[in-house]
Amino acid sequence: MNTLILKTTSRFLFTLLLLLSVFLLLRGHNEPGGGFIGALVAVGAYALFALAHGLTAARKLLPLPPLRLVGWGLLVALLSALVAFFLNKPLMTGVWFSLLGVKVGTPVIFDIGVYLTVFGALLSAIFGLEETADRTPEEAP
Amino acid sequence: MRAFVYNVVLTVFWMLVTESFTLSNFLVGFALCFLILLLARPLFDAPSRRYFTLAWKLPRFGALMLWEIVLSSLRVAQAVLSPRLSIKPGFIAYPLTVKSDLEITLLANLITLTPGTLSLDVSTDRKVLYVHGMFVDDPQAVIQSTHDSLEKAVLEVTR
Amino acid sequence: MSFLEGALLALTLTLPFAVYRLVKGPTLPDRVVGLDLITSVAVAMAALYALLSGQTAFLDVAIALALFAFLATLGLARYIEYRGHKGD
Amino acid sequence: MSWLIVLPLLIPLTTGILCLVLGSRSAQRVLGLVGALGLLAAALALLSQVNQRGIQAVQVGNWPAPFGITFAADHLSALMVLVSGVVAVVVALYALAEGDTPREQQGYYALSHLLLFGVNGAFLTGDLFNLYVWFEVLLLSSFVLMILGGSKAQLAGGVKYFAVSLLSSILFLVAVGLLYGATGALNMADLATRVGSLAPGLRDGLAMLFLGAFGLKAAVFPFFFWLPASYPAPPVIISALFAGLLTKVGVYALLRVFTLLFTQDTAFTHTVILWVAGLTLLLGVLLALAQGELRRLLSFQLVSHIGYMLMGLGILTPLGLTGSVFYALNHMIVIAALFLLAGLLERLQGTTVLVRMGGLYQSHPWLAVLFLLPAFSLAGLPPFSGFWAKFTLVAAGLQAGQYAIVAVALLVGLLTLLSMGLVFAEAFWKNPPRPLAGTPTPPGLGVPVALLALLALGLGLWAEPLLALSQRAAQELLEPSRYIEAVLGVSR
Amino acid sequence: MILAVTSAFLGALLAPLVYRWLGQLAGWGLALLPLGLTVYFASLLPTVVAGETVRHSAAWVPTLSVNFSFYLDGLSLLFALLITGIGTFIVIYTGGYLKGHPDLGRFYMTILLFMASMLGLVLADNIVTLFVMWELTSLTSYLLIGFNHTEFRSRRAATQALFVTAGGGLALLAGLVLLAGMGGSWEISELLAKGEVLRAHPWYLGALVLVLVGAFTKSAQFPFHFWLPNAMEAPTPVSAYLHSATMVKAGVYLLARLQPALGGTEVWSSTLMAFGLATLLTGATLTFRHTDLKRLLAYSTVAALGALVFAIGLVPLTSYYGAVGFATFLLAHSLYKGGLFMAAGAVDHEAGTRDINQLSGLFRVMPITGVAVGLSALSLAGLPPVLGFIGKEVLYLAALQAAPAWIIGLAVLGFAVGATLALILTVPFFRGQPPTGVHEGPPSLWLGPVVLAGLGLLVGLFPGLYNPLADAVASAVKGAPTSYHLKLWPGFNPALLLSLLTVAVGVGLYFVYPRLQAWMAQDPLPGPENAYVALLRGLLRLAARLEQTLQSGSLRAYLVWVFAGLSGLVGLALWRGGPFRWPGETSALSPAQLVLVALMLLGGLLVLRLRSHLAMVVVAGIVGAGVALLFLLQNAPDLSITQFLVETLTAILIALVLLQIRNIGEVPRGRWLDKLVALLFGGLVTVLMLGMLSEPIELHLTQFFAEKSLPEGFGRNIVNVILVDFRGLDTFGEITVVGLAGLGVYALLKRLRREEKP
Amino acid sequence: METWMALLVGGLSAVGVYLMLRPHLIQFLIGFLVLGNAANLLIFTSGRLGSAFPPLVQPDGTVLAPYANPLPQALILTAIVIGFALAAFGIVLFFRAEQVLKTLNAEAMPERLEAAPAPSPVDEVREERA
Amino acid sequence: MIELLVYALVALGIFFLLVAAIGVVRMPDLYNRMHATSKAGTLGVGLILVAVAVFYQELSVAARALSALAFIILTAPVAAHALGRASYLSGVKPCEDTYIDELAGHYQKNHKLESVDKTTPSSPTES
Ligand code: NA
Ligand code: NA
Repeated sequence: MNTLILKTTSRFLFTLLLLLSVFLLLRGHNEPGGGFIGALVAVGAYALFALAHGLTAARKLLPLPPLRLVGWGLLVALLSALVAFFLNKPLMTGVWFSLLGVKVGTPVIFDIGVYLTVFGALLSAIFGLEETADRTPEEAP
Repeated sequence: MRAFVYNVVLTVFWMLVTESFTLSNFLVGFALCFLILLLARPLFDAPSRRYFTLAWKLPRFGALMLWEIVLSSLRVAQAVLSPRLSIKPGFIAYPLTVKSDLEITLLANLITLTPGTLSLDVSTDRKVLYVHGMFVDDPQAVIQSTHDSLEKAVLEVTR
Repeated sequence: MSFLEGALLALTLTLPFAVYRLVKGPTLPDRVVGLDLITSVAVAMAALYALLSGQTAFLDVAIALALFAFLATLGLARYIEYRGHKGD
Repeated sequence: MSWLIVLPLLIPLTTGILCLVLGSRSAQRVLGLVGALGLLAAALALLSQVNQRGIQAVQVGNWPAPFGITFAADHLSALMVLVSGVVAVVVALYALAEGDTPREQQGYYALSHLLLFGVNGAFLTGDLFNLYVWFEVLLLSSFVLMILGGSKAQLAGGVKYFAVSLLSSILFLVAVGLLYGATGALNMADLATRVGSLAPGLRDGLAMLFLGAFGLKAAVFPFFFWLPASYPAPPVIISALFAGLLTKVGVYALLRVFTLLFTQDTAFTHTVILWVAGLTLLLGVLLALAQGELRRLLSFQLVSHIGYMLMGLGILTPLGLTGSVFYALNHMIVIAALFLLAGLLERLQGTTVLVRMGGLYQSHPWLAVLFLLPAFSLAGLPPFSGFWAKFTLVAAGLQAGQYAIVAVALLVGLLTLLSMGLVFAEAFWKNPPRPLAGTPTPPGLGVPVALLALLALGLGLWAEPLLALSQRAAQELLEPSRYIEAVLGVSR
Repeated sequence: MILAVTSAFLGALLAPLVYRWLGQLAGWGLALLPLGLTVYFASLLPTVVAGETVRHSAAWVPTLSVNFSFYLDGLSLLFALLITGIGTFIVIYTGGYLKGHPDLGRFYMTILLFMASMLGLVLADNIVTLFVMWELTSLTSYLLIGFNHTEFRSRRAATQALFVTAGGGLALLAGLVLLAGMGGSWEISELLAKGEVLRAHPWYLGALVLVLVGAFTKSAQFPFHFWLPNAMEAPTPVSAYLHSATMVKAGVYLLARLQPALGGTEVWSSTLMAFGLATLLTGATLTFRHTDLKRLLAYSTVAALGALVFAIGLVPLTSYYGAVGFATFLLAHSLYKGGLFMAAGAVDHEAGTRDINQLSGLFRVMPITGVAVGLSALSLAGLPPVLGFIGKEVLYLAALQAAPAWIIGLAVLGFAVGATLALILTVPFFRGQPPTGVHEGPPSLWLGPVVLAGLGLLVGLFPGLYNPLADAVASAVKGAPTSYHLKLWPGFNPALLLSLLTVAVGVGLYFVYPRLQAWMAQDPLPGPENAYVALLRGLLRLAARLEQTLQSGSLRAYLVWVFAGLSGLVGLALWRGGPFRWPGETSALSPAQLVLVALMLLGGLLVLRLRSHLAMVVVAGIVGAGVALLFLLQNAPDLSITQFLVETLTAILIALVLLQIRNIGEVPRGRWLDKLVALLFGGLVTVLMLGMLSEPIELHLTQFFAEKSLPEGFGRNIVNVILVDFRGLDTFGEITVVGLAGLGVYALLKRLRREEKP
Repeated sequence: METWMALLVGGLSAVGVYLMLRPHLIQFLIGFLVLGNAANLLIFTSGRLGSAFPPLVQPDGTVLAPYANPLPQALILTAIVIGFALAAFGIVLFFRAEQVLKTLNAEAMPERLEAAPAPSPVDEVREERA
Repeated sequence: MIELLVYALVALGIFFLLVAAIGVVRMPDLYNRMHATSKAGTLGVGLILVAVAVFYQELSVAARALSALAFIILTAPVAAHALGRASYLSGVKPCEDTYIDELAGHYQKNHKLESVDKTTPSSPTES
């Protein structure tokens, strides 16, 4: 939709939504939220931006093609699950350590994997459909 | 903008010192740091100082907005709840004086939230804002009052 | 029933109006307006429930909803813009 | 030690992820084969472990059962995993030989390994909800594999496959929810100790719900119609993968659930299973007789023979379950071989419509042998693997006094033979009605088919090892306490 | 013995290599395999004749108590000698008959595989081993009948033979498994000792019927005889070997083998005699329909097989005539029929036709073959001094001892046709002018017929040569030591009279043969083959009908099947479960929640009335939003957020897709059947849910999670800790699903983009 | 009053099934979504209702009771996500099917692109026909 | 005292939401209905959010409640604009009472919007 109002607002909302998304991701272990919810909000951010500014502009705001993110997300999740191997514990056993005073555990890293995977997969769906929609000749009824 | 960056950096420092990374602590820290920066205002150059005036103007703008929303809601309530619908709806073209994207958007959104008017679209050459009004017995009066209150307020914060 | 419980019930009573518009139409945009109203009520309900339960966690529902809901409106608006509303 | 049980998941998962992350197609090819071989090796190691030390269990996340998710490998699971490894290797070889670039670009390798990830997860999990998740993993990968290429037939078949699969997912979900609500448990061993106390109506109703949910995946009557509507559509390698693995997951789940959880009122539940088995057998083979296109025909044969696996379950004796397990293992190999072979024929002749084919006995005698081995095995003729499967089932049925199902089983064997005989006569013996337009066929394509065909023969000539293992699987299934003990770690 | 069978199989598999290596001489080379085996089995003659048996066993599939075990007594030895001995000549014969055929290597392999299987069959002691071999003979026979595979008739005959014999084989399998269960053993030698147990067992009749079906189909007994003449589409070596001398005798062998265990009852003897006689007469009658040499011989084979079955039926009723008659006639028939077939093939090969009406004066150009045919025909006619005469004599003696006169009369009629056929076969050799350009074939073509005919003559002249083995065979069939002095000239007795009568009738029939032939050929009788054809046609028609109704291509129909089937099963289970338990105490929904519940139901119902697709999506949002709000009010914030987000994104996706679809089509109306099915299913879900709620739930999992979430999972949001830690594997699967969906969408859309790029 | 939930779930299931039985794929999809919602409500109810607090551990380590059963919530989250993935894939699949097959009516999508005559062991005429 | 304020805010909020709901039903056409949701609806939600902020008197809670409010104020007009514009473009007719339509005919085929010549109102006081 090519409207000035939407374009201007979406620029602002995009960052806001991304911020909210990261907020929901990182807080998820203690408060409502988590990787999946965070990813959905991030997808919403990109969907909004693509809607207002077009697909090409939205693609520029993403360092990787979305589908590649799926692979990386799964890889992060897998690695977090494998850490336990080195401690001689079963698959996916939570391993916690302190990082700069913040308690970080493999379950949290796993949640980041969830975030990346869901984000990549859904965004690839939205972008894919936007791309085909872009080519549909627009016509007034 | 530089002042804002300073403010944020100081706030992060505050959070590290207090060892609390909550939103509330951020806000407290932000407010504190702002006050400190306010004291140090003369150290900043002219464009940066706009940060401090904006810090004053923005709340005023917000308050105006809230007030307008209340007014408009009451107006709607009156219209909705009166036994006979006493509305005079219509689409009117509102000539814009504001120019930038941000200004136009702010104005349009403000118009939607204020009594009896709802922004529909901006013309492609950005000269006219088409508005749907609930009570447009006198389109020119609507235009004039909008121009006087809302557009002025917008210009105040953006320029 | 406490005041807030009553308030919650009162809030749900706005929903039938929205549902009426949603089902009645007559155009697709009208239905979207109904849906918009439901979203607003949902945000209000989340906030109210945050009061009622004493758990601010429900405020997060309100935040997420407030930011996200209008995406649906935008998506549907785009459909309406290009595909019309005839018969909807 | 505990990692061996999850290795059959981790290997395909890692392979799949690396294929996604790595862009290079040649790297993916190598990975595809290496992953499959690794899976096979892991499966062998797991089986030998289970065979030596009994049922193995691991508590994922190190949370004690029944709170976390338990993975358990008994003989049944380990055998199923092993055969999935065999099918994986064979299909990987076929894919390598075929080298279909567009398909590879759309992520074939990642998808097929993620499919295996789901399949092996389903075989090994000891948690009912977790099983649901694995079903979804393998379903979605199968959806995508089904439509890779996006031909008309694929989309039309894909829509039906997708629609019916959605249904089975929801049914499964509902069944798990109800079972949890009635017992408070999700771990299958935990459930096994609780299901008995449920009200009979609810218990059997739930049993039927599971029969429906898994029966849809296993493609049994009256839930099988989606399979012949969709399996002939995708490229043959994908049909083979599906035919070998997917329905067997449903069969596995039925075997698991109807030996571990629902064994209280076998006069009802297992009689229903026998009816389902009989009708599946008969209708499947009859519909196969009506087919003039090879892959659709094979799809109906696939359906029909699922009935054999249910037959042993319905009989519920050691011999019957031995037969079921052996049949499932044998069938994975045989039907995958036949589907791959159908692909070879399609390449050679440009069609799989039987009346248009012909002349292969003359031109490709070895191909004829490769067809006859699995075809006769499918019909249950000696000395092929299918014979032992059917023989065991027939013996079990007669011993249990289930004469009707035995009669059906024998009749279906005969009709299968007729059907395969007609295929042989049409595709191999007769002269083609008009010159055939085949496409160049890479030389390596016959190798995987030959491997499977020889396996079908080898398992027929030397059935003992696999039969003995199947028998141990059956014994374990009939003694749920062993499984429960291994999972919960306490004897009850 | 195990080695013998295994080496036969291995030798067969090597045949194509040998063929490639030896070329035209391969027939002679390969004949060494059966020859060697013949010698080996002949070396066992003294042992067996002395009344001993040989048994070798190796474990095969111990799990199922299946052994690779073999057992040799008189009966199996006779068969083994026939199989390997005749096999030797057949292989040699093949080398001449199919000289230069492109598929000869394959043929050698298949026919030797057949020989090995047949050998295994007659030697097997384990029931399963026997069955495996049994089916292997069917399979190899299938490939051999279909050797001329480009002809439709060959393919049809092969399929038919396979269908009938393998079908019977399946019945046999069931019967054998029953037998093993009845006798408690998988070894035939052990079962034979338990005859009384078996006959008294309630399963006796069932097992008997199943075994008989197996044996009758294989041995082409009425009403399954039709496949055998059709099988003459095979090359002549096959006809001679499989369809006269060996395979078709497998059924006879089995009956004889099991006679001591199953025989001795009324039903055994009467059934065998009835079917044997019927087959004898059928074969005899249908002989008149043909002028083709091989067809004539095939029907005569059918008749002879009937006679053999008839004989086995007589065994328990007679002192020793039945068993000895069986032993003698069996050998005689194998010798003369094998020879005749090979000779017929030689004639066909040299003269180019098998129609007796077109053959004449052959003796002058093919004297050696002529002699062989003459001698064999004598045996066929049952005339001295050949073995056929002795065999028939003893059979008549047996019949005279145990059968009523009318049966004997019918039997004479049946045997008389043998005499007729003997005339039909020999006359073309001696009457009329020899055809030009026809001459005697190579030795490979006449060696077999000559040796076999010569053997018939030799044993006929000196029956004492065969007597010890015949006694051993008879003992095995009888199940008790039996001996009888075989004589060429038994003196004047009723049997001789019957023989004379037989020949007289036969000669008489020869003179009406042309007229009978013309009459029967123009108006073929409806027979069991018509039933077979009708059965198959019906089967295929049924299949087509089933496909139309069941596999109709309608997704809707498939789904209705699913829901209806499921509802039926669940409903049945609930109904059987007896009185329904209602949930007891439950918690209250607040009024606000009740309003939500009502609105969701209302919204769901209203969706059904809409006539626009996107409107339906939007209105269905009531349900989605209602669920989210219920989650909210039920203290599930994570769920509520997720539900809202997912509903929103779903609506966006649907809108995005519908935006791009031009002709979306009407909203179709529902049908009453759909309503019924939906209501039924919904009702059952409600009932199941009420049943679930009436069960006490144990919250041990929940308590564990609540306790461990913070101290061990380091998270305060229990739901999230479950998701990423307690049940993290679920989530792993779940994100894989999401990732796969992304891949799928990519694959679907990528293709679209590429396609539409100009 | 979980009974109400049983009625609601049953009612929504019926609606969902009815929609899934319509031949149009968009209706099928809506039916699936409704049925999925019903299934989620069912699981939710299976953990029993009547809570007053969300399943969140307070900073002091206690959980305010009666708290909502977190296990069904986690299961539903997984189910929602999976259902969403299925729906998303389905939407695009149907879209693609419409582009290629030119219809969204499942009944109009052919199961076989061509009918192939079955071979017959008894019909000798067929040979000549072919 | 605080409690009373909270209750008052909640009651007012629900009142405005009810107004919006009734408006959505009662108003004669889409454009007028949008007035109801975009104004009364926003205010209703906002009041309840403020009530939450007041009730807890914690900065973090207030921050979250007010940010939710900010989001709504930010998005509601945009949504109304998008929906109203799309509806007008797709031909949703305003009700018959509509007094004036200066937008009519200004949308072009490609959804571009022409402007009309109108004099800018004079600014009353130049600051
Ligand atoms: Na398992
Ligand atoms: Na999740």
